[in-house]
Amino acid sequence: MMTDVVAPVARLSARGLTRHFTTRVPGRILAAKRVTRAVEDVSLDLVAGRVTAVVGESGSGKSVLARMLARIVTPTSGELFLEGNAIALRARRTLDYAAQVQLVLQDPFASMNPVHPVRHSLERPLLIHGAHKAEVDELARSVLARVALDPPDRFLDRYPHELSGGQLQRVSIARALCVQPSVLLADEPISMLDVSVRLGILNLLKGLADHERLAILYITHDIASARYLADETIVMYAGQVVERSPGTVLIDEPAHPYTQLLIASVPDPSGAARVDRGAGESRPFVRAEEGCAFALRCPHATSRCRHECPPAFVIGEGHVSRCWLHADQAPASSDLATPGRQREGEATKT
Amino acid sequence: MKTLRLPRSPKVLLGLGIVGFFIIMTVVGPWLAPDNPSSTAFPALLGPSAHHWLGTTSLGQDIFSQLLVGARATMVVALVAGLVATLLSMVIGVSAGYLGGVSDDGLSLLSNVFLAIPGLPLLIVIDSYLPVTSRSNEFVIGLIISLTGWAWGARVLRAQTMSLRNRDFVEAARIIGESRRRIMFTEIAPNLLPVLASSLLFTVLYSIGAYVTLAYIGLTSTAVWNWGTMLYWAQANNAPLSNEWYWFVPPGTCIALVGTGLALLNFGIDEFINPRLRAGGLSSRQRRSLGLPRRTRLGLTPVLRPRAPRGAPRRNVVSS
Amino acid sequence: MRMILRRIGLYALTAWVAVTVNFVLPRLMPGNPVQTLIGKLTGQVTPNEIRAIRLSFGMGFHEGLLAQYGTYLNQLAHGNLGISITLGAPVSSILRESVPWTVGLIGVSTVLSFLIGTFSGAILGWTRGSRFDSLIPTATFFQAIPYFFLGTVMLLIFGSNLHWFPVLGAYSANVTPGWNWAFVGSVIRYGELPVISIVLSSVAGWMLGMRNMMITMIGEDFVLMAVAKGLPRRKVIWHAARSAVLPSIANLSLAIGLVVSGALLVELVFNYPGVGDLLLQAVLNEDYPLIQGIFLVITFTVLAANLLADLVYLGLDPRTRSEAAV
Amino acid sequence: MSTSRVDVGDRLERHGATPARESTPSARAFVLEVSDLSVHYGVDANMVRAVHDVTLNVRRSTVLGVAGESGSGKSTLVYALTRLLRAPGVISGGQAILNVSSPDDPTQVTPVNLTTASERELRRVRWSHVSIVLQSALNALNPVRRIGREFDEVLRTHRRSLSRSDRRRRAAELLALVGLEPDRLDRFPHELSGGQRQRTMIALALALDPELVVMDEPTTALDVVTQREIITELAELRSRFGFAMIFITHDLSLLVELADEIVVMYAGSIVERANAGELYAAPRHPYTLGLLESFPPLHGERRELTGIAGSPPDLAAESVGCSFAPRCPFAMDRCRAESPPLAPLGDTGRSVACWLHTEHSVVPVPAPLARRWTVPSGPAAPGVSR
Repeated sequence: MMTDVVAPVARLSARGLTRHFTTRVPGRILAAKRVTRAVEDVSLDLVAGRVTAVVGESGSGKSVLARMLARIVTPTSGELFLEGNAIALRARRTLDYAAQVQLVLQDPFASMNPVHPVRHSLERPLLIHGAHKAEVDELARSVLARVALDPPDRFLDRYPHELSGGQLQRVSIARALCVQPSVLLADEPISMLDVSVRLGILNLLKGLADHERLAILYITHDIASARYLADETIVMYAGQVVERSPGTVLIDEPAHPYTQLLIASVPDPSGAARVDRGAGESRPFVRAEEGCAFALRCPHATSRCRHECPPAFVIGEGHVSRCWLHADQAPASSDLATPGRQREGEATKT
Repeated sequence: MKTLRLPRSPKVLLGLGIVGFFIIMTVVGPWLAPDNPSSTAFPALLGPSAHHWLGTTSLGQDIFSQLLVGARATMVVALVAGLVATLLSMVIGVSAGYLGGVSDDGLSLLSNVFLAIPGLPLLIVIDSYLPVTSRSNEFVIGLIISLTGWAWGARVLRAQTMSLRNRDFVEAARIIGESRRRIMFTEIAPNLLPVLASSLLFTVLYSIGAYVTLAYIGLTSTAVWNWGTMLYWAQANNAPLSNEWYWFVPPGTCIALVGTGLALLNFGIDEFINPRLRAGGLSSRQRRSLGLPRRTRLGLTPVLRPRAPRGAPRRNVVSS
Repeated sequence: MRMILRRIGLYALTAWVAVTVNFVLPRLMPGNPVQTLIGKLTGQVTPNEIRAIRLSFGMGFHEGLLAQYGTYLNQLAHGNLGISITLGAPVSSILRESVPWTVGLIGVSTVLSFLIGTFSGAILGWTRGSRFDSLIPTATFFQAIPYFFLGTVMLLIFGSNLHWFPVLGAYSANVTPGWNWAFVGSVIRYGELPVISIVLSSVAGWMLGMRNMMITMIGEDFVLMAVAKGLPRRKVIWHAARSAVLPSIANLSLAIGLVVSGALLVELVFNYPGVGDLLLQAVLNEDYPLIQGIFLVITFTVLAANLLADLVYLGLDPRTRSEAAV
Repeated sequence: MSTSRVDVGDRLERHGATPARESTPSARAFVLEVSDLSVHYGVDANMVRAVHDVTLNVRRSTVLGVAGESGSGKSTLVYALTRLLRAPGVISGGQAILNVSSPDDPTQVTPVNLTTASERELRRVRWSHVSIVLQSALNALNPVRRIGREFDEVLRTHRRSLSRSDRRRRAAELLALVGLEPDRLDRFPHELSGGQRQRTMIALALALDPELVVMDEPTTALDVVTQREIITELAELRSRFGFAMIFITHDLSLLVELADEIVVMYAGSIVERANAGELYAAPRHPYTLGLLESFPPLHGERRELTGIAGSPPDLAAESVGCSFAPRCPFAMDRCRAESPPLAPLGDTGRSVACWLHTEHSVVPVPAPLARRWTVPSGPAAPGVSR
């Protein structure tokens, strides 16, 4: 359905996506409200054939971001463009959008209905998206083959509890592929799986990007797996993008103190050098009302960090970091500092 | 769909047997009755005998016939009330749980109010205003009982639906573009089946109690034979104080047996819903043959065939 | 705090619903039974009494429905529940005599039943698989027996045949009511059998519920940790039971309604001078003012008991204190 | 720190046990000796063999890492040997011996056979000598109790002589060890963050100065940064107090950093046992190799990795031969017919259960499984006892 474009065109673009949740302050009689800024001003482009990795710890807002992109969660503000066309975010998600953008959830055991066999999970999306009854069996088999569940007969009539985690996650990916999407969002697809089958899933995703030209968003807390896959890497902290770079530049040369801390924390038997880590009792993800979100844990924090939120500074080709340490660099217009690509994308839109 | 497979425990089998027996009695009871339950053709207050298995009343009616005929009205009312109440609780509970927001607030409030009002007194008030013709109609009585008995089920179903609504497989169905209605009926509803079944058992149990009670205090037509009216007449004629046990013990025992059967079935459903309640694998016969203790105590994992330790002269205490 | 306010709001609403049901019901029924009743009564009682009855139903003379409702609420607010047709006395003063008996009987039975049931349920849950398990079918059977039937059987066996307990009434005819030992002793003696009947009927519910929760709790990690800490067995059981009892208490408020319903009939069986016996008389005589008065009093009492149970729960579960639950 | 510990040996003796007064060298060296331990779930046709014939020893003051995936039996193993495994778990063979040392004279060691001990005896060694930290501290702490009560209860049960204020002071001390403020004692578990709860559990585990602490995936539920902080703290605490640890995790790379010795489990059996550094530098079992290759590296060239093909085995099914054979790239006919025993690998001090490494194997060992290593200067000697 897509004609091949020479320049990498963003299939799904987000501009300034923001999501705030209001929660009641517990224990108060009068409903005092507290605003949680789950995602704040995130922009990204998902490009055909490329894997964009979003790395963050729990509470960083990465899952909410994926749900906004899948339009399961409505953004508080921001814009979405599918194939360059602006999406009306207040309106209901159309079936057409579901056919373009699919989301794979984290827990393969929970994301399959225990009362239905695998067949149901695959035939429903096919039927919803206009396949004929006569062909669904054939299509379901072929999509199972695409995720390397061979032979399909062994899996089609199994119930979820009869399959292993890795197999279920493949079924889950197959379910998403049934609708022939152009964008695949994967929310921590390997974190619930056994170590030995994780690479299988990662390689499957990589194959979908390389051979089937899907635009893939890979969300993870495991920065090493991001390094394995990513064509672009984004690090989030407390709802904000703190660092982003093409490829895995930011993993090899982390600039933001949070990215440095994250990398230093990963168990690494090869024993590379360690960076300083924040001292004292680790603090929960409470965002400071003003200033840099990471200031409370940052070993380099100055009074400026505590009072002024840093903008994104360009520190290399497409590499930006939201930290005052880089104040000598030029600030980026938005944290989406991929000028080349964006210009080409806009050119095709007009 | 393997949504509800009851564990084959003795409890469940016994429950099935009891409930099955009374269902058969409901269907064929009136035909099997040897005499017309209202006929006063026999001598009064005969004790149990070959002719009158359960004796006769003070008016000379055959008690055994009353028992057989009375089963039908009792069970019909219980079933009508149980089904209607379960339907009500499903509609209200599931909608509240799935829709959330304002509709949830409203519907939960409604069921909480009905939960807080004591059921029987309300039932008595409503019933006492009913015209006598309606009091003899099993369906009217059943409907009124269901009005006071749906709230508990609605509350349980709401909680269950809410927890299902947030499950990943429901979100996954939403992501592929499944419609709301289909998510309700094909994704969520099958998972609610065990809870629904349990709720049905409870409302039937409640309804039997409520109906029999109404009849016992004379608020249903005394001309309709059910187990409650039998108790009413027995009480009215001071049977308990006159040692005429054969008059009031049989209907009371039948009520208790039906209730026990339903409750036993519910054990099976409970074990299905909450796996921790299932017995842990070993039957008591297996345990005995393996020399294991009758039950496993927490923090004392049983040890099978303790092998003599090799080498060092260590203690060889027989384990518990 | 939020939770308590919400519960109070709920109960206030429930009370209002009950009051309104009382008002609406007679008007909904075909042929307005109250009108019929008053028609029947004309000539039997004084016009003044008829006026009082009409007022308590909100039936002034030529008023619209809303004005009738206003009159009804106003009467209620002044504690005027009308005049009993059969007894010829104000309903409120009749109730003042019988309510204490009921509250005493049901209160004592409920507390006893809850304590015994919860305790034995905890033991049953802990010793699952042991000989005690054979108690479960028996308990299930007792749970299924209607309260009044069990009461009748108890009366027959232990009262009229074995003469272990005095039967019928709340105290011996030989004592004078008042705060004297003879009277109190007699009340206790006469209360024994009714209390035992109610406890026997209701204890199985608590027991089985607690057993299930206990088994569920034993499956939790923190109970296993209590064992791993080398705590004595009684402390381990306490760890599990302390958490397992919470749902029982949460359900207490719901169960009170059921227990009250059942216990009213036990009063009837034992001729106990509480509202149960009164209710039966009222029903048989179609004494609507009395029926309604009893219904309202029972409802208000149950609601008060519910609130008490909620407060206990709040005190026992720290999580509800910080989260805005229910 | 442990002023009031009564001599456990004396107490055990009074209750009919006959402690070995003359401590053997192995008892002095190892805090825990497990031999041929097997565990089943259920005993009938549907029985699941969760652990079979596991033999391992934990040297005093060292960390034994147990690595494995779900279903490998790693958790079952430690729950069984502490007799905490729930029904329908049954220990079907073998034994576990805890060598309890006297606080007055560390050379005096009393072996306690955990697999034959009575409830009373178990209660005496639990927490005083072996304590446990579980994966989810939220579930492991009683939700309706303040943190302080958990400490108080343990101290009151096992340290009778401490007064109420002593116990409170000790609890605050313990929290300080893991970097928590004493005001946390008055909090409920749900009021703490995940990292704080896990720190609380660790402090609680150290309350009685035990000789062995079992950690069942203590950091799996935590973020990497918090995991790093806790691992660092654990290492410091261990060097300060000298307790031994069994650390269970699916994260082999974490173990390589933390553990002295590692056993790798697959389908209920130990497939390889070696010093941590050696295991990482030169794995000998194909599964260990596959597992190490399953972690994408943080440094160096990006290259395609394959992980391990196939799915973990179904333990309920009866299997013939090596349980890893269906997924093994080097599987031979013999592997499918015969299960390899865990055997010493020459005189290297490590063991492996693989036919490729038997002396009489005609097949040459594949190159990835024949890497050489230089013996690192780790704290623990290669751990073979007999």
